[in-house]
Amino acid sequence: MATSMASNAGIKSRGAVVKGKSPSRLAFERFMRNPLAVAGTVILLAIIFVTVGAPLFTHYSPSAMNIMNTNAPPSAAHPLGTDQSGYDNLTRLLYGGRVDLTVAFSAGVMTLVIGTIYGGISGFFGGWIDNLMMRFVDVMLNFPFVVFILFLEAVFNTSGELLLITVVVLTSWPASGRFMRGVFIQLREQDFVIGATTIGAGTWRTIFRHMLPNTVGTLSVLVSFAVAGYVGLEAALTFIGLGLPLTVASWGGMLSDASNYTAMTTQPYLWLPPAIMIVLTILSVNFIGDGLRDAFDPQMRS
Amino acid sequence: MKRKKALFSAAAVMTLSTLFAGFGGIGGAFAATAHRAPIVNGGTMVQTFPTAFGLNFIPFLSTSAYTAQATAYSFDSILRFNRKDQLSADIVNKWSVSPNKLTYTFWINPKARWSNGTYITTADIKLGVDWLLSTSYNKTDGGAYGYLLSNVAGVPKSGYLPDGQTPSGFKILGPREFSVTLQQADAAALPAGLAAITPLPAQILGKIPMSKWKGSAFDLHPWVGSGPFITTSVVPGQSITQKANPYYVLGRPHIAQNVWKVISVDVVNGDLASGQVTIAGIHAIDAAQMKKVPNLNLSVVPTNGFDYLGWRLNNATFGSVFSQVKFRQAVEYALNRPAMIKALYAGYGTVENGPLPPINFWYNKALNGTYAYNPAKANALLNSIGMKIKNGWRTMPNGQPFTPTLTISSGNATIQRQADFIQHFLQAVHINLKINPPINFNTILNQLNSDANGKQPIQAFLLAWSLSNDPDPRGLWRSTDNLNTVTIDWTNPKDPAIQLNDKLIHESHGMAAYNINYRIATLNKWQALLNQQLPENFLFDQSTVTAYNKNLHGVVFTPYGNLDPQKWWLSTGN
Amino acid sequence: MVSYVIRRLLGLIPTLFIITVIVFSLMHLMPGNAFQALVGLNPHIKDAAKVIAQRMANSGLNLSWPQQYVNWIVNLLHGNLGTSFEFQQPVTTLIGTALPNTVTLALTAELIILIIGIPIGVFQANRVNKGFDISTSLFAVLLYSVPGFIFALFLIFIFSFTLNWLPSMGTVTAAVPWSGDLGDRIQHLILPATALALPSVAYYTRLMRANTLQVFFQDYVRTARAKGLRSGRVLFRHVLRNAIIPITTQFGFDIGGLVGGAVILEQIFTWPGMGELTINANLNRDYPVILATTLIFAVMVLLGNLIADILLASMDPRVRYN
Amino acid sequence: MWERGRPVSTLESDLALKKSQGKSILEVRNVKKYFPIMGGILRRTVGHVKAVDDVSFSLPEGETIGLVGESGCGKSTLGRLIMRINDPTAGSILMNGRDITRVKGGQLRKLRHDFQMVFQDPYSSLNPRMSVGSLIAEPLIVNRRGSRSDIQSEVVRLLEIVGLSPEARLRFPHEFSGGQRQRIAIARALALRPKLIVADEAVSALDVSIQAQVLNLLADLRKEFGLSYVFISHNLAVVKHVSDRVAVMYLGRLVELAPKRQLYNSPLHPYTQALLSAAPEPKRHANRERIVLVGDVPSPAKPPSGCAFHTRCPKVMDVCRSERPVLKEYAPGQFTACHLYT
Repeated sequence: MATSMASNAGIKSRGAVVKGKSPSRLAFERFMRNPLAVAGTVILLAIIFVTVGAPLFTHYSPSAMNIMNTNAPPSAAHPLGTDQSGYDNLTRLLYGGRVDLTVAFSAGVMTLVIGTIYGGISGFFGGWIDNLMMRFVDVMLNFPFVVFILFLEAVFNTSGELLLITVVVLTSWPASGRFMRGVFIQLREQDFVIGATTIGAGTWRTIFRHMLPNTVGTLSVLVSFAVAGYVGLEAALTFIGLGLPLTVASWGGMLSDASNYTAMTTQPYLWLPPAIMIVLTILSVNFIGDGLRDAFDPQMRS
Repeated sequence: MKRKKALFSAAAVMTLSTLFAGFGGIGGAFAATAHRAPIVNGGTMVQTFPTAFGLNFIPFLSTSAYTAQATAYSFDSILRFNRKDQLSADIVNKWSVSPNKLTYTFWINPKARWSNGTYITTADIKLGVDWLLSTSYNKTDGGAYGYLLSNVAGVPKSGYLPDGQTPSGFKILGPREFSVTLQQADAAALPAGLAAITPLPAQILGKIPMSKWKGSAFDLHPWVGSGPFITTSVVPGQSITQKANPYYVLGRPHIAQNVWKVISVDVVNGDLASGQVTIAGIHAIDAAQMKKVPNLNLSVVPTNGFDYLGWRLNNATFGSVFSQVKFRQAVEYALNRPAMIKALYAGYGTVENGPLPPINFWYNKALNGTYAYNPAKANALLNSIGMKIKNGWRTMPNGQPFTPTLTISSGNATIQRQADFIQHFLQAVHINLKINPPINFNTILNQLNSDANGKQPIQAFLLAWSLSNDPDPRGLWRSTDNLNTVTIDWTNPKDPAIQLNDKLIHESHGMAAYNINYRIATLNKWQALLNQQLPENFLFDQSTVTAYNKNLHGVVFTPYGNLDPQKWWLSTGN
Repeated sequence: MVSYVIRRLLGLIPTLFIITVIVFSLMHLMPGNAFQALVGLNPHIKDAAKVIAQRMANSGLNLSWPQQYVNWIVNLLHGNLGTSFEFQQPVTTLIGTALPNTVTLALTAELIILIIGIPIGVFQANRVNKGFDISTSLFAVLLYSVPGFIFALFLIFIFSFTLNWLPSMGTVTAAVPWSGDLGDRIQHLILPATALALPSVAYYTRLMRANTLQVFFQDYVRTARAKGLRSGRVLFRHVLRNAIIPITTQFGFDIGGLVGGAVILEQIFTWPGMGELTINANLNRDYPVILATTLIFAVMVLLGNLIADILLASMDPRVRYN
Repeated sequence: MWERGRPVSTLESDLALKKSQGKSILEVRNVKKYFPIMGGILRRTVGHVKAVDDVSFSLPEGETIGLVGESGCGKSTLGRLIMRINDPTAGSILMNGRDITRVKGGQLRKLRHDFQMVFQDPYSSLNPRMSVGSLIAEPLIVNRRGSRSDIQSEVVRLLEIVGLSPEARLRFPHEFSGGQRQRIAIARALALRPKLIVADEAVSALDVSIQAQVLNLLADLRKEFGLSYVFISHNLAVVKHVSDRVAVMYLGRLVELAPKRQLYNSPLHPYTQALLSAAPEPKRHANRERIVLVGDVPSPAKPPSGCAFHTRCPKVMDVCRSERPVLKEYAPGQFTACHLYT
């Protein structure tokens, strides 16, 4: 008698077996229908392409200084001129992007990984574990960035990309940890997670099979916004002298070099390109982030 | 916008002989700006500090160089250095020295008055002396100038006396006459110490215990002074406003108001162009662009200082190479310093081959042209000490790889570029110099300070000194000097060259040095020694480029600063 | 309510305690100290090591860390934050001049954010997917994507360097009769506050638009519309009141964030606030100032969060003090 | 601060238990669930929300008990307590005569084979990122029931049982309607061959026509697999459709427990009467008196003294305000807690 109902309530067979579209697949399709998100992706890929493939676009090496040709205005040989060390500015711009993107992406991913693990443990187990872990997050959230970066610089006797990534991650994970805790607490109360327990799934299965896959949307949105934020942060820190060494090619560094009255008013070729690259990168990543959010959470779309 | 790091600055000293002999090595070389129009009184001029200033304005108290600059406008010392870099009359207009060179007698200018009109007396001088030697002053962090009077008779070894106690060497001989007796004769005693005695207003500060001076109302805002401009208001972190002192001993200033404003070096050019700032130092690299600004004049004067590349001679890893004179000479030949000056300072700088800049009166002209850029000679020298080339890079004489590292401070792009260039040129002679990521300046100091065993990570470093009026090598160059240990490391007492160095320095300020020719000869010998030994690799001296509004006249630009503000004036209209 | 606030305030204490302990330890693990820079390089101090030791003793730096920390806490409870090594001023004096500047800047920025961000967001939602909405939304993303310091550079370039309309630095004009007048101060505030506010304006606009849209589709709004209420009335009576709740929370969180964000802009605008004080103190190992600025930043952030929670609780009857 | 007055006698619940016949699949004994309320500066416990306050009943094998009451009366909490999703504050739950109240960890996981749950919202009870096939297979995989191919064929069988085609296993929950999803959820619950299913508002999120289909499916499955149900719903009509006995809850307490027919035809408790009069019942006589309850449901944090219902009861007496009524049998098999009948 149970089978008799198949005709009116079940999905009718359409001959060949049709495989369903997974939510990720659907999200991807929605993403690809969003013109801004696609534009953002294209721009970002283009930026990655020109930075990673920098040697294809310039035959200068980023470390080939020409002390006899410093502060040169734009010319055919140097479309953006040369800097005070005689480096080709276009070359520095392209190679500098590598540094910016490396810092932003690795810091973004690491922050999220740490945040997810920390927030996941805190949110899933709750109780005193959660309480203790969140108190620690409170402390870290209020921890002064400047103290941290100067401390690490002084103690490890170094500065550079690795230190910058470390500092960014050390100061940013608490926020993502707290956020992910909220996500996990919300998930923990979802019927399908409770349901997983009632069918006898263990803790780890519940976390990895049921909870984590359902954070993918949130995570990808968070990563994209984090990356956008860190591109700006790297530039800002380098700009005020707390980030990368000034001779390392980076967009923040180039901007910092050119951020004085004389350069700004008379040499726009020095500061406009890095400023545009920074803004363009952040903009494209933000478009992607928006697109991801709309794709994963279609109800939010207006 | 960026953090600009102040370079090391060391107070060096000027000897007496200049004064009496009347030699003016540089006088006239940096003439005052021409003025044909009649002088106008009044107006406001704006000068700048690149970063925030300290808030203690009692003389000698602040450790901030900017505060000291503002304080110097409000309080004159008894004698001043004129545009020829000679000591000349200020609050004191007459002085004499006893035949044994131990007692100096001074007479206060009868016209010397405080800005409120009362006359400056020996009581004010005494207060200034007591202050420099007081426990309160010397026990605070600002007490860095107690040494100025440490040679005065009656000053204990500790260098200070109880508050208000006057040393036996200081005697009041009348309301306008006093004398100072020294413990030992010293050719540099007057310019190195006594000239800096600064009268303090006994009518005000005499009524407050010295222990309460710091942070007192007068300290935060000194409303009475003896200098050309008296502070009228202080906005912490932003500006100090000063008005002309009508009773200034050297004549009432033409300009009615002087403002010191904190303006970042990156913005200052714009404010100069718009006229919001009257006079300010600018980056040499911007000079060409600033020259085009219609309402600005530029002045370029050499600075009395030097940049250098230091090596830790006691370094555990590579010290055996660093301490070889021929290695350091090879480095000196390997560096194309004129090219570096052109790239770093748009050509506004001077190559230096010794511890004194060529503009200095005491400079040994025989040093000119030594160590011209010559990579072949550098290679020959390196070969001669057994540094063979293996896989393109030179090795230690024992065949070990030679990979010294250079440590530089963060936050200063110019220093980092300098390092880049040095690396570039040393690579050309097959020296594989690596540049460490820049680190905090304080960390560098700390590591240099505690490097007795050569185990600290610093192997080579870039630093700069700015000297003041007289190049007394004491304090920095003697093997026993603390600063030598820290920042030069040329201290091995068994090295005959170092023994000679110490002997020459000692002779340059002894009794015999009261003879100017003797002193010149000694200092020349000393410079030649350092030129040959190169305890460090002397690089160059960056010129000071000052931009100022065309309506500002009468400024005296010298390597020691812009002098005689009381004679500056502002024309109206533009 | 009162007990909630008191409880939250008491809850701040352990957090602050731990933060200061960590900062205290880090500070002392940093190589170098203030006196080495001040004394170590004076060529005329004969026995620098001894003098440094003496100075350290005078400042209590020769004691063990726990003892130093206890001393600091005891002094703090007496309202004494110590004396800056670098400036030779009581730290309270330094903070007293720096903090109001930073707070003024942050609050002005906050005001700009609210005045511009909320109405635009609401109007966007009201005309959703129309020309105004799409163009301003795009513009908002653009604004949001420009880091504050790049804004600052553009603003200085345009309004100070090129047009010469507004000052690019400081809080007052020096040496003019109107120095420090309200108008003078406002003139100086405009550029830094705008640079600080603009990225957040974009963020608030987006947030407000999303909130408003969300509320639009709630049943009670549909009901209100169905009852035939005019759309303006629906907007203000029903939508705004509910859509503004998350904004309020964000507002509180931002107080701390803006103060932190001001650090970079203060450098650019030579704004004599906490940022400059903090960075200088850290570079110069000015321990008392480092501790005090850390404490104040932490208190600002924590208070901001507290205010956010209280606002949220008082505006949304569903949230009560748990 | 547990209880202001005397401790509540367990007598009445014992009575209720004794009356149940046959072998009990589930026994709920004096179960309480109190959630602490924190307050004051030191965040001490200042009171409790008594979500479930001393509830007892038993469920014979193969029978369905319906739990009804307004939202917030504690019926869902009771369901979760039975499922051991939450732990009771006091009392015990017996499954097949075995006390499972304190069982934890692996042992509990093994016991869970016997009782499964169907949730209210089929949209949130199925992991959206798993295909239907893996959702239904999961209980089998987790509990290692057979080889991969065994499990696959079992999944197909389960899909057929709940009336879905085998192709459905390749699809994702979002591709199905609410009713279909609830069938998937039922298939998943059935996978382990449980003896008891707690259905928490299992059909209330569905359209009325679909409700009937799902209810029929549940009824069919009960016959086919000998299932017992705890059927939680606020909908009296639905409960009537599926239940053998019905328990009415008010503010965490049982106010009436009776066989279906008796409860619907001659409710004793004024609250039950009010509920029934408010429920739309097409078959009822049109002239039936309609009892309208006045006032709000009191907060479970501060339940009224005596009979919790006295604040809204149309037949309130003085004794109701002070004395708590005890659940007693007033008609055969029909228990109620009301002073009207003492």
